[in-house]
Amino acid sequence: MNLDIELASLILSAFLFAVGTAGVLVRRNAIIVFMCVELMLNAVNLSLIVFSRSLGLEAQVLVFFVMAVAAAEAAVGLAIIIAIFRHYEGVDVDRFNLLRW
Amino acid sequence: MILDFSSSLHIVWALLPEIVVAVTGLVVLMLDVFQRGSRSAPSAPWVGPLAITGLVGAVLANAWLLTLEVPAQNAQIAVDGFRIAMNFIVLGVAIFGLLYSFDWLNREGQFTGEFIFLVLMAVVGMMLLGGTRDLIVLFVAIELMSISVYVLTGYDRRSRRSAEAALKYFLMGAFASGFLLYGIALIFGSVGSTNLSLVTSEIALGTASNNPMLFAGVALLLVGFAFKVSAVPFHMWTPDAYEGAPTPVTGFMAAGVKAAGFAAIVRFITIELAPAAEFWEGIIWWLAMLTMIVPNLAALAQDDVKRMLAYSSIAHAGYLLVGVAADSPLGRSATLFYLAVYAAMTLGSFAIVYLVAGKGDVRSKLSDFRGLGWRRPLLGAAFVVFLLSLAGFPPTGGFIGKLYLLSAAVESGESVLAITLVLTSLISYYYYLRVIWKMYFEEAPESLPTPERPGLAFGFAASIGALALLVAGLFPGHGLRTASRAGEDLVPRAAVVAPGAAPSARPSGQDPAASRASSNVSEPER
Amino acid sequence: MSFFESHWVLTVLLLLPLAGAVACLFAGKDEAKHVALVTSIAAFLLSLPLFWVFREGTPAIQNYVSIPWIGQWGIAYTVGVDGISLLMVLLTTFIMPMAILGSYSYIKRQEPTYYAMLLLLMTAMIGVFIALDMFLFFLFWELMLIPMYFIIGVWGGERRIYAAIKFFLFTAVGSLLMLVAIVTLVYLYYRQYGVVTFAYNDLVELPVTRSAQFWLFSAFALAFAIKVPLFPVHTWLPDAHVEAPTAGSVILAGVLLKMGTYGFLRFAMPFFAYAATSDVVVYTILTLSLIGIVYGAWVAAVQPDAKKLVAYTSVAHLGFVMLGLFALTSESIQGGILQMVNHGISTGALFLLIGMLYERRHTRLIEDFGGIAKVMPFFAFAFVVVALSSIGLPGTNGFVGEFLILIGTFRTHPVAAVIAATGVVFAAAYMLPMVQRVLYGPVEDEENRELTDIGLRERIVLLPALAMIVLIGVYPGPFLEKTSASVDALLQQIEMRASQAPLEPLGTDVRFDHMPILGVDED
Amino acid sequence: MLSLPLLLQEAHAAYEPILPAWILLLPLIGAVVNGVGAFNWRGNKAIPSIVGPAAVIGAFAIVVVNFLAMRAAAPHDPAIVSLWTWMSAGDLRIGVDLQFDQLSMLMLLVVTGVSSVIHVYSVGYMREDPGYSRYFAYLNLFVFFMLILVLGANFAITFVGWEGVGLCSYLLIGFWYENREFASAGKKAFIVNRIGDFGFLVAMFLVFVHFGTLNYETVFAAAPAALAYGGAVVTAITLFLFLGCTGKSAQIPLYVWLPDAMAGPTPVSALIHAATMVTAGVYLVARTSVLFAMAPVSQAVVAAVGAGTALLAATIATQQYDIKKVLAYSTVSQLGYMFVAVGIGAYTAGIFHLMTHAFFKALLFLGSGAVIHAMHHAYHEVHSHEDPNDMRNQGGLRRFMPITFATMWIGTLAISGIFPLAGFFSKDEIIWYTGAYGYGILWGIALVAALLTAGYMTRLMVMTFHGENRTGADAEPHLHEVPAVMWIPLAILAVLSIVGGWVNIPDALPVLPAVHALHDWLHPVFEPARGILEAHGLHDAHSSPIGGGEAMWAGISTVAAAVVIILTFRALVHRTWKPAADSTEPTGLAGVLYNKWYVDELYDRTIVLPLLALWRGCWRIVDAGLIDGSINGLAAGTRAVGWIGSLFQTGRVATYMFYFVTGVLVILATFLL
Repeated sequence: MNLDIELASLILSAFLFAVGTAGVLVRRNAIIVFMCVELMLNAVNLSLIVFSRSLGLEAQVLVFFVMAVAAAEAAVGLAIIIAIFRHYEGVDVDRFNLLRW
Repeated sequence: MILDFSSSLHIVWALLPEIVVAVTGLVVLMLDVFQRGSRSAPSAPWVGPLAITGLVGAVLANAWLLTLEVPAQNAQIAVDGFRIAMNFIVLGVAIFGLLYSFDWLNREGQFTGEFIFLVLMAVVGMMLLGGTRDLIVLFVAIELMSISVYVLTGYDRRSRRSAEAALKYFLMGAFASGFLLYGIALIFGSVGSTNLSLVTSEIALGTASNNPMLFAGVALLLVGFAFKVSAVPFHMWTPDAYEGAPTPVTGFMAAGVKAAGFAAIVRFITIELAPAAEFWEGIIWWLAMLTMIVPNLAALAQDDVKRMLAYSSIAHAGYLLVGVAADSPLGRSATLFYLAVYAAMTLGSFAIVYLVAGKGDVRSKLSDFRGLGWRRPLLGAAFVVFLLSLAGFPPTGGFIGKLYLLSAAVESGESVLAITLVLTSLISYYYYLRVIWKMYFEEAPESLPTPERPGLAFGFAASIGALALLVAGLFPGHGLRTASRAGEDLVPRAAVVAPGAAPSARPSGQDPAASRASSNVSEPER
Repeated sequence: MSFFESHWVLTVLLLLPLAGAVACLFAGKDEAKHVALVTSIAAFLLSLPLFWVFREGTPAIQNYVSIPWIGQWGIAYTVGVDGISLLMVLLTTFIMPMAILGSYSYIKRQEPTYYAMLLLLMTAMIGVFIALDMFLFFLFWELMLIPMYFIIGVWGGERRIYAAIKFFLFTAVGSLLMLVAIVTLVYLYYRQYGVVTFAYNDLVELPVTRSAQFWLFSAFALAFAIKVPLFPVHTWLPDAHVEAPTAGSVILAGVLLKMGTYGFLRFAMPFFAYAATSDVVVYTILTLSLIGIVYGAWVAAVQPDAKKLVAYTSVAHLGFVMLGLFALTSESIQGGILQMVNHGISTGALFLLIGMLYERRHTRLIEDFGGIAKVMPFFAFAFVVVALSSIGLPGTNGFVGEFLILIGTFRTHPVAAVIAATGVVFAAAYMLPMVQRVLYGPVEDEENRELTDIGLRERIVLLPALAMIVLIGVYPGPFLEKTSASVDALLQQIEMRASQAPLEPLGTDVRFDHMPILGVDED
Repeated sequence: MLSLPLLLQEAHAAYEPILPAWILLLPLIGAVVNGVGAFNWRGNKAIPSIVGPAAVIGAFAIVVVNFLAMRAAAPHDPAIVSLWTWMSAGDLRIGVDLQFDQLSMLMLLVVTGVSSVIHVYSVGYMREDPGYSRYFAYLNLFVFFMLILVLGANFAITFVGWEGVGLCSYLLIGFWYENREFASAGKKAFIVNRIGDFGFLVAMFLVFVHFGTLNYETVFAAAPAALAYGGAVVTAITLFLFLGCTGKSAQIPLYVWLPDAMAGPTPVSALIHAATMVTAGVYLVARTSVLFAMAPVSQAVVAAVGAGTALLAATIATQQYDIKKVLAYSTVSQLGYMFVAVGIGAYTAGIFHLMTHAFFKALLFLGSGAVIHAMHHAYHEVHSHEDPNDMRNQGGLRRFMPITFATMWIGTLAISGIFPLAGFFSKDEIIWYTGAYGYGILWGIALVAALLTAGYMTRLMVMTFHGENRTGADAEPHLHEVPAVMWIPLAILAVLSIVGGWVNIPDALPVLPAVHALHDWLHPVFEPARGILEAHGLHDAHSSPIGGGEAMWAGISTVAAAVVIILTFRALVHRTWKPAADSTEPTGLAGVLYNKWYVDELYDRTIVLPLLALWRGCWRIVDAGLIDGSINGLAAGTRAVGWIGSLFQTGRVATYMFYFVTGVLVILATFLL
């Protein structure tokens, strides 16, 4: 029983991505939703690193970019969440339905 | 001048327009940081003109790109007619978007340099999106654009709607980015390179057709783009974000983000991933169908003009997807042309909406447009032009654009798409005409205030926009020629040559007679 | 060569109303109508010499001009007239001054815009009739909708918005599908010859395969049928007619409806001759026309609203025209064309008359009147003459057209002609009761007692129409001579093309034999 | 312009119509002048009084000159005057062509002659009417169209006149348009006539399709060769033509408009609804005699319908109280005779009766007009609203109006066929030929109807002129004779009613000289038709169906008529009628006849009302319901779908993401599964 480590890692990555997606779908707290998104990004990072083992360093470069972008996204995202917290006194995404239909 | 990408400096030259915009943005930001301004006035009165100047500079730089010769297109950035045309469109969107937004910023007392900075950064992202050939750059560009636009959406901090829109857009956008990124990773995993032009042979060899990982990658990449251009069913954020965002931002988003998104789809999906056509053909076809039908129906139910226009802009993504689905030079040219026209009309429409809506963007209901045509005749006339163009009615650019898309669909044998295009346009007539009837057929009650007179920049932008649409409707020859050339002039995959091989000529550098007047339709048997 | 034989007269004719429209916008509230009237009369005077300058006996297109426009797509500004379009152009320029003068006291707000819209409409209508490039044609075809939409929507009656939008959407359904068909036709031409062109003269020579002809013909036919309007897509018409202001109704009935029949004659039939002459199409259209004739008359007969009644009579009259066109005989087609002119004049005049009543009483219900002949004798006279023209009394124009249509139809489809001839009876059954209830009987309503007979301006509006009713009725020769060569050539053309329509796409460079009908007269 | 003697001289060479266009133009000019006058000098009665009659008398004068010229030349072929090309399209060429032959000349004489008399009469009759000028405009216009009808050299031109006279009839019936019923009567006349015109139209189409032309000369010349004798085509053509005739000439089933048409002024009834227009159908059959001769079925239909109408109308006439209604049904009945004549092929007899009928029926109508004029005047003086037309209100008028009384008796005797008045010769000829050509049943009907005619006419005379006056004590002193301008026309017509029959006296009658003037005159016109008939077995039987020769039956019928007159007179002269206001509606058979066999009601219930219901249904159910309903429904449905669709846009991010993920999964599934 010699599971290919790359395949296993890819499956893990996919699993993590799925977990992140599921988290986004089921959680209502905006911050947790956002953290789930971060989880998805990092799941992809895992894949990229696996790929880079055989396919080259480009993927690792991309991973760095992803991390940087994620940081930027976090900064902006948290700012937005703060802004909305001021209006709604809460971060339950289900409550934000002023805009609909 | 001949570009040779073995020299890093030449890469700077190739990126000159983007660099000009980015530098302008940074200068504006710095000015804003070091200037002390009151909260209700622009931090520096001349940041606006400065930004416009920078953008005009970028336009010039972009035009300069046309003069370059590129023997070997092996950089991560393409220097071809398509990119240059996209740059023009995006820069135009930026210039007009800014001109339109000054009135709003002044009215709302929120004229700060960061607004302009964010717009310029988004523009840089958009431009890169239309030009890059590398998945890494693609990801960075798309995030640069998106993050700037998230912030712009929530720019009006006093507004609950703005905040809500920003949060929704941000969460959805980040979520979509995850899928996009996963797609990139899977493609990379399948073909071993992020620079798709270098992996030609891999797919062409035929290993693709039963490669689920590649398929999943392409599909997820497409989903990421579809989200950006708000194609159904990935469009759900659009009406909310568009409605909640400050109205000038909405126009900018609707025009710019969509243009950039389509540029990416055209380049990455239909060109770079052309050998994987079997994967995406069907998807794009269905996206086009759904994106034409669903929002047009939903728009019928809207009584808020801004939200109605939001649905309408989704519908236009559907029309544009027809051009993509045609998957031909004609289709790409049509998409380009329509994007330009669409940008002009959608920017103008949203701008007029905010003018009518008044301070705080409160009056954007249909009933608030009653009697507008008689109270503000010029504004009304301009709006009529924009709406008719959106509806695709002659003699406006919108009509020519739709005709262009239609001929692309017919040429590719996509008659179902063609007929859906016209039938959904028909549905759209109703809600566009409804605005016109409110404006002209119904009297304004006394209680309804007359919209204030627009400022000089607004007036200039609106008149140029409306006139341009009419000119594009009546004398589209030049525009069509340009679009046709640009649509055919995408760096082809086959043009990638090994270093040291004989330079191949760029299509656009060829004898102009090659694109003679009658050759707008490509070879019939593709 | 005089100006009127030259290439430019049509272009000037096209631009003149446009310039007038702009002038109206800048004119004062009270001057706009005068500007519009002068413009329209000038256009009429400009177009009138064409009637005499026109060379009869040749189907060639005259006053032809073609200037490259959108080279990319092979689109050119191509205009010209043959006998058929000449009459339509003249009808337009004839009706417009009447419509404008008839609006003088009817329209009391936003006059400059109103008159600008009327003139814009005029340009579009003339454009439709003279365009010989499918793009140009479509441009004018659609352009005409916008001013009409405004005219109905802004200056119309109570349900004007419903009517305006209904008018717009109905027409748009057809035109959009026609657009697809045009594009397909252009593409087929390109596939055949490798050249992109929207030129009518080119496209008409394309041998379209038989199966494709049916699809394309259907798309064109739908667009035109809605405009005509054929049963059952006629229901926009009563609403639009009733709600439009007088001038709007006059133009709708007088000119706009003719675009449908003209479209069949000019485009749908020669382009897709095989489909147009196939049994299934001919019988379908003949059946619908017959239904239109009979049904239109029936429904008209029970209308309480005078304007609506007249609107339904249009359905019947245009049914006659369609019957004539698709009977495919020289007599019936010429009769159809003449009937287009006749209907424009008579029904236009009827709407003007009803408008005059409406201006005075603000009601159009037939039951609100009665005994009007007593208080408005000249009005009654005009009303009776026009009504008689509408029911096709010999000696009026209506008879000549209907007679030619019926007699021509009888040659190819006798049963259809006999059924259509019952329309003659029904015409009396709807028109005379209205005449009686409006004009005759005692004056019972006190308000009606106060009515003043129509004045000088209104008489001037009506007199040209009355004169034409009698003139065409007794001496239609000059009008028929205009169309005879064009119609004969068209028929030959259709017959030949129908027989030559290929089953399979042909190899490149196979064209229909060239026929002089579409040849351009360069002299 | 050529002088008259010169024209007459030339006429010997060949007949050329003299001033043909002026025959038409004069009445037209009169109509235009009077029409302008109706608007512009409404109060002026002098101009219409002169222009109106003068226009027609002028036309009459030209006609007389032409008649003389034609008689001198005795041409065999018609003279055609082409004015201009009317319609020309494809193979169709229709000229505005006038045909001058013996038949049209005779008709011209009758039309312009009787019209002249009636125009003069109208000057007196209409003098008080505010629409005086308008009246003459219509009347002139009528003459114009009637002349076109008569002169048309092809079917289309005849049709112009055909519909034109219908128009004038419409206008004149509804002349007093402020009375709603009168206006309705005009409308009814027009619509019913249109049904007939439909037949005429279809007949024209058939003719054109089979002959390629509508010109009489060409068609008649080609017909025997082009069409099969008794074939479907010629039968169809003639039957459709006859449908037109039943409308215009008030035959079953379209006769119902004529009695109502009495709403018009009485001179109009005399001119249009007795003497000229209603005979147009007879004229048309005579004109197209070649075609009818080729279609035995149609001939039988024409004759049978004629006979049926003659009898039906005569029965109704016996129970009417309105003096004009009696005359109207009498006219219908007499027209039936004419159709019997032309139906059996006795064309000359038909035209002969047409002519004599024009004289005596015009006389009777004008006489009744005089009565009504006097009655109206009397009632007007005392502000009574009694009906002056109702014979129950009249009676004993002979004392007040002796001239009218005398002339009307002449007319009554003439129409009853009393020797030697005009009606005797013409009616006798018809009855005789009916029997002689072997139409036994029709012959019997014709005889019975003739006796009924004598009966109801006597009843009319008795009720109007004999017995006690029932006008009312206060109105009675105001009754007096009409002015000269009205009684002189009566006198003229009375003379014509006496002598009018002497143009054609059969050989068979003893004592009298045989006169064939009319027969010879019309011979060239009817020769082809007679030829066809004789070739197909028409023969003169020289005895009636039940035996007896012409002279004997002529004697029998005139004696029988005289007996009926005497008996009726004696039976009725002492009877007392209550004035109309006090009378009750007749019951029993009299009631059925009084209500005209309830035909109007029958038409109403079985045709008019169901049609109206159908039309309303078309509008409400099909148009507003089905078509508009489905279209509006489609629009509403689309909007509803849009509204429902927009509900998916819940505003909740989680929902959006759910759709997003669903989309992704669907896409992946399409390939991976």
